[in-house]
Amino acid sequence: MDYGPRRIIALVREGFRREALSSETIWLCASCYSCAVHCPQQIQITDLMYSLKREAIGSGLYPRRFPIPVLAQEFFNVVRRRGRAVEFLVVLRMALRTNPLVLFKMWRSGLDLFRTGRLSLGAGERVRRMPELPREAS
Amino acid sequence: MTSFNYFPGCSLSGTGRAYDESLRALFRRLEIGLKELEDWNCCGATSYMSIDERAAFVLSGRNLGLARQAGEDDLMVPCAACYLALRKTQHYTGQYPEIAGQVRQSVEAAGLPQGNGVRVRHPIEALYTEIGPARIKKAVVRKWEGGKVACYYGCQIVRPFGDVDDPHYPTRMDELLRAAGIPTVDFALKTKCCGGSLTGTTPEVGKRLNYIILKEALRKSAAALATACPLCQYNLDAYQREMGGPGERFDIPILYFSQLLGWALGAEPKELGLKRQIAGRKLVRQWFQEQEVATHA
Amino acid sequence: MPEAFEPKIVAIFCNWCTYLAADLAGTSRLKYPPNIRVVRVMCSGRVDPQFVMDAFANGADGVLLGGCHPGDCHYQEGNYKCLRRYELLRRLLDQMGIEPERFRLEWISASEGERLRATVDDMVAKVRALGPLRLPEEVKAS
Amino acid sequence: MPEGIRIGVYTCHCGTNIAGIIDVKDVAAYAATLPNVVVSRDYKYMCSDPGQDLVQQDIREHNLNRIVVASCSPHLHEHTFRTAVAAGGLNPFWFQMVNIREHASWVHLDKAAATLKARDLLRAAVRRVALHRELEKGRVDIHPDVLVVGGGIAGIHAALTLANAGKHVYLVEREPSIGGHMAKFDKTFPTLDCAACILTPKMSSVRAHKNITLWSYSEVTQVDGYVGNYQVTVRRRPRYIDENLCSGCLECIEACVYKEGKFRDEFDEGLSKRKPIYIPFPQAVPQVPVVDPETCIQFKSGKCKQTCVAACGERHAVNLTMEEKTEQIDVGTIILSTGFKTFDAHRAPEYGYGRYPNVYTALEIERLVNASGPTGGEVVLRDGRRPKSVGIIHCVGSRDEKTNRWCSRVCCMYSLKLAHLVKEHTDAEIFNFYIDMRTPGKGFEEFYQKLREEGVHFVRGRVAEVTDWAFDESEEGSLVIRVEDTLAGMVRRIPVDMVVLATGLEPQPDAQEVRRRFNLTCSTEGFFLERHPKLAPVSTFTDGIFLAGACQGPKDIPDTVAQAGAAASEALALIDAGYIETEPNTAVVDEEHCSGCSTCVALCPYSAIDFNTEQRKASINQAKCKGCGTCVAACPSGSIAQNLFEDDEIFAEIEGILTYA
Repeated sequence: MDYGPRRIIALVREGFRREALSSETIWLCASCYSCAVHCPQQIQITDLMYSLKREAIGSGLYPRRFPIPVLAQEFFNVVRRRGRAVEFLVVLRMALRTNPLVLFKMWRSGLDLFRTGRLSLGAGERVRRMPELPREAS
Repeated sequence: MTSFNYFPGCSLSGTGRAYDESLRALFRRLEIGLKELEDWNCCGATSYMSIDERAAFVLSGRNLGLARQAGEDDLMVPCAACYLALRKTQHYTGQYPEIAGQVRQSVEAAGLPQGNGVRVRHPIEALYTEIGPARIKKAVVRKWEGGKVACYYGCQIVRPFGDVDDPHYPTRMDELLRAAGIPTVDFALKTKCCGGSLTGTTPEVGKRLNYIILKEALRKSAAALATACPLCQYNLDAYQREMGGPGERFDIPILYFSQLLGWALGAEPKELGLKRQIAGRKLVRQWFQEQEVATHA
Repeated sequence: MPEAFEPKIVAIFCNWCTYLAADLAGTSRLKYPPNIRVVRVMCSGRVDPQFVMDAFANGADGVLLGGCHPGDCHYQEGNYKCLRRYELLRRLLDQMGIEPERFRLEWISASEGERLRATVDDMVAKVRALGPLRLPEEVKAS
Repeated sequence: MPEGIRIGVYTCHCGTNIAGIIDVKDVAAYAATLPNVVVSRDYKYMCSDPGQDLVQQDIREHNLNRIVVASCSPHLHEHTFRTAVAAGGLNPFWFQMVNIREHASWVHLDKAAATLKARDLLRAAVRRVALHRELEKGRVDIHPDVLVVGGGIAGIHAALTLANAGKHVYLVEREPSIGGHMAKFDKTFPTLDCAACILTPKMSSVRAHKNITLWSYSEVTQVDGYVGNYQVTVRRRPRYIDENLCSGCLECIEACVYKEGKFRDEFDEGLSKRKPIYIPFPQAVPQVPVVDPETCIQFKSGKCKQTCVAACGERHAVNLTMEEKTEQIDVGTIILSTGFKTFDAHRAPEYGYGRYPNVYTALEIERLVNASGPTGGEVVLRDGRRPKSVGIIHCVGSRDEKTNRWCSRVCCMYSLKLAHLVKEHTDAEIFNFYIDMRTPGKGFEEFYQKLREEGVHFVRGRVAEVTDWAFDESEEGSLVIRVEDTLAGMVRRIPVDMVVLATGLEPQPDAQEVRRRFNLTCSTEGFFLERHPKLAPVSTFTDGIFLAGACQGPKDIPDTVAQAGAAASEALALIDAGYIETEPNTAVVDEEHCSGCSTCVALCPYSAIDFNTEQRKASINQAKCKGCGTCVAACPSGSIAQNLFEDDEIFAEIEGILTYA
């Protein structure tokens, strides 16, 4: 974590946009909402992080080879095409875009999942009435 | 309460398949139906929300509309991320007219009713309030002889939009398991984050979080963890062998609370997806072997 | 462009609760639209239905009555008397074609500056949306 | 319109408070054009001496007979200007005040609209004031006796001040002994005075004072009447020991069939056990035990050997059949000093209070460090160990949107005090975790400096959680405090043996009921509201009722005592004057027009309306009428008028507002 949430908020308040948006911190927020239920000022820190993430992607300031924003984009793309997420496809595409070598590292857990019947390749994982879903990024 | 609408979510047909199987088995034993929503879509959770907030709310809005159309006031949502996304959508549409307008518009365009009044429920909360520990206790037909369990609630089911339990120190899963004769330990990390998708993307961050959770559970002499979220289960289970430091090797079963409850209430082990465990397989086989189901007079 | 309609609202507040709430809104520097004019009475029980009629007849677009919460009246139960008269008067005004949004009774205690602000905001917005009050000729003040 | 009305209008700038938003020159020029207005001026500060002189001079020079001042709220300066008008030789009620500050310049941003509003309000006042009649204030005699409710340090000090001035005081305390929270403390900040050494002599003085009637274990249940003449009902719960017969030997406690304490000791915050018959603490006043019927065998089963009764012997002070008593008293003034309650630490679950035995509240530690406390002043954990490290968490239940928003004012300082005392008793390593250190008081900052020199750690950061989660062996068996150290810029884990939660101050749980009983107002957070935060800090909106201590808001002992003294002086000022002038805004019946329907009689909450059945006419007792005006609005024949709020005056005001000039 390069800044810590308190510093991120300080950067935003002070108007250091580039520093805030290009930080890794915002992508390391896993949305556990622990901060949101602790904050004595009831600041919705998770939502703040979300909006910074969107802003970072919109302005292209996100760290390029950092896998988390790439995962988010690929997740979004798969859902846009199929209406549902297929874990296998999302991870595969993320790996191809960041560092394909990680696929080799992942063989072991892939095999585990396959053996235990937990690896869905996505056949049939698709919403039928796709026009009812949002199509383009808004 | 004889049946619920049921929203499994994407993970429950992949890595979280055992959660889906064991929940269905458990509710069959309780004679409560689960009616899967027809043509449900992604809830618009974390990763999606990071790209497009409006579309995320619209996705959830459609699911809520589907639930309303399917009848029943309640929608059972076992996946923590889906539970939070649906609840958050309702919360924000209630609070912000702008979001409400966007959701209303697209749900209308899909020819669906508005799902604001649908009560989104997590199975732990529903089991606790609709059935209750006392009735669970009466319904137990198998005696648990496995080890103590650390109840790991994870983050999203207890956080700001839900009503599963106290956000800092929930106890309902513990109470349900104890009612089923399964001892639990006082576990301070029960709501700490497992890292979510970070465990896959930035393992140096995610694995550390999971390592801490496992280590503390062992320190409290738990023999297994019980989870209520497909991602928590996956992270703790699938990455477990990579987690230990030098000379440190974990092999702890990471179960769904529904597998434990289902077994105690008499579901067949094969109905509960127990063969899908990656870590602690030996213990799982030992604990969950066929045991004669006691019949009550 | 025609000038936007700015309603005039006469507020009659009791001395001990709602008038003080308006004072508190002031000391807290809360902001609300300048459309209301406050008339002070000691107790909302003092509000004679004729005051309300007089205000409407003389061109008020709305009348807001403010008193202490039930059970909190400085004079024990004047606010209940006010409530009774309010209910009667509301029906009468309704028959005269005066919309219910134009005549309100609110319980606002001395500590509720924020509630006062919200009430004024809401009432001004609603009356503004209704437009100027058009009274039948026979009830207008001569 | 009466003849010969000559009005002077004065628009106040209030520095820039009004003039910053409202164009006061415009308003003053506009007022000059209104009918009957002879003089219209604007001035920087109307409430100042030169401002008031201006009015008086104009009255003389321009022969004015009505005055309008447009400035702040009448709650602030109506009295000031009425006095000025009277000094100018006019009837003080030939005056009307216009509130263009609280109700206009402070709440609006649009300058033109605010100025227009000020014009409207002035026009209304000019119309109204022309109708004002000459009025006289009423007079009410003040009964010299005083009621003080609540026997903490505030009530004790107020009662003694009044009693020393020769007034009779009834001091009513809910608990079995007076002393309040202060009696639980060992030392007081920042001087580290022994709390008992400064409090107990005052408690004894209360007991011994011939002018004080002390009713402990009692509560005020009803208050009737008005300033100068309050009738108060006090419920005296049975303590089952006759105060007049008891010698305070405490042998009944010794003799109880319970050989050891078995029930939660409230005074020790549950850190020790007491018997069903007990005295809250050794220095209690009155020095009389009390029997708790919830736990006493005799009350539960009726089958006790009653060894307490036997032990008392011939004195017969123990009387288990004692019944509740009700007392009726007349007093002229009342001082409320009902105190506060501390925040319930269970409401901050992240700090583990109630879950981890070694998490304590500050009040519990006060008892532990107290030489007469449950451990005789030994600071030990529940398992008897002496803590080697202690973390004190500030702002628990303060400055938190989830619980209480306000700063409780005393916690920083008492945390420093406890840090010092615990260190002194145990030589433990002490950590304070704070959001901001707030030490505004005489000697407070110096005390903070002293603590830093003593080697106490101060970590700036609000603690995230207290957990028993051990990261490695060094944390095993400890409570771990997780906090972001915002000065050093890192997240820390600090293992400690003992955690102290500096819980904040809250209104008493029954503050709302008490408020209703005494006809008071509460501020947003629930403490009793003073009449004015600066100019009338111990008065309330009900004449003759004053506030002292933390029931008005969190405060420390010096401020509490100062306020208690102030409340006592306010009461004394009324008593020594002998009477109070009352507002003339009473209702009067025009008997000629009274139709004798008697509708009004039942409406009056004060039974101030007499009905003459022979003549079939109503009349209003001016001493009893409090001037609400409810009967006026209800009179079908329109024959009741309220002084200062006559129908014509209010119509003039409404029409004035709405008439476009």
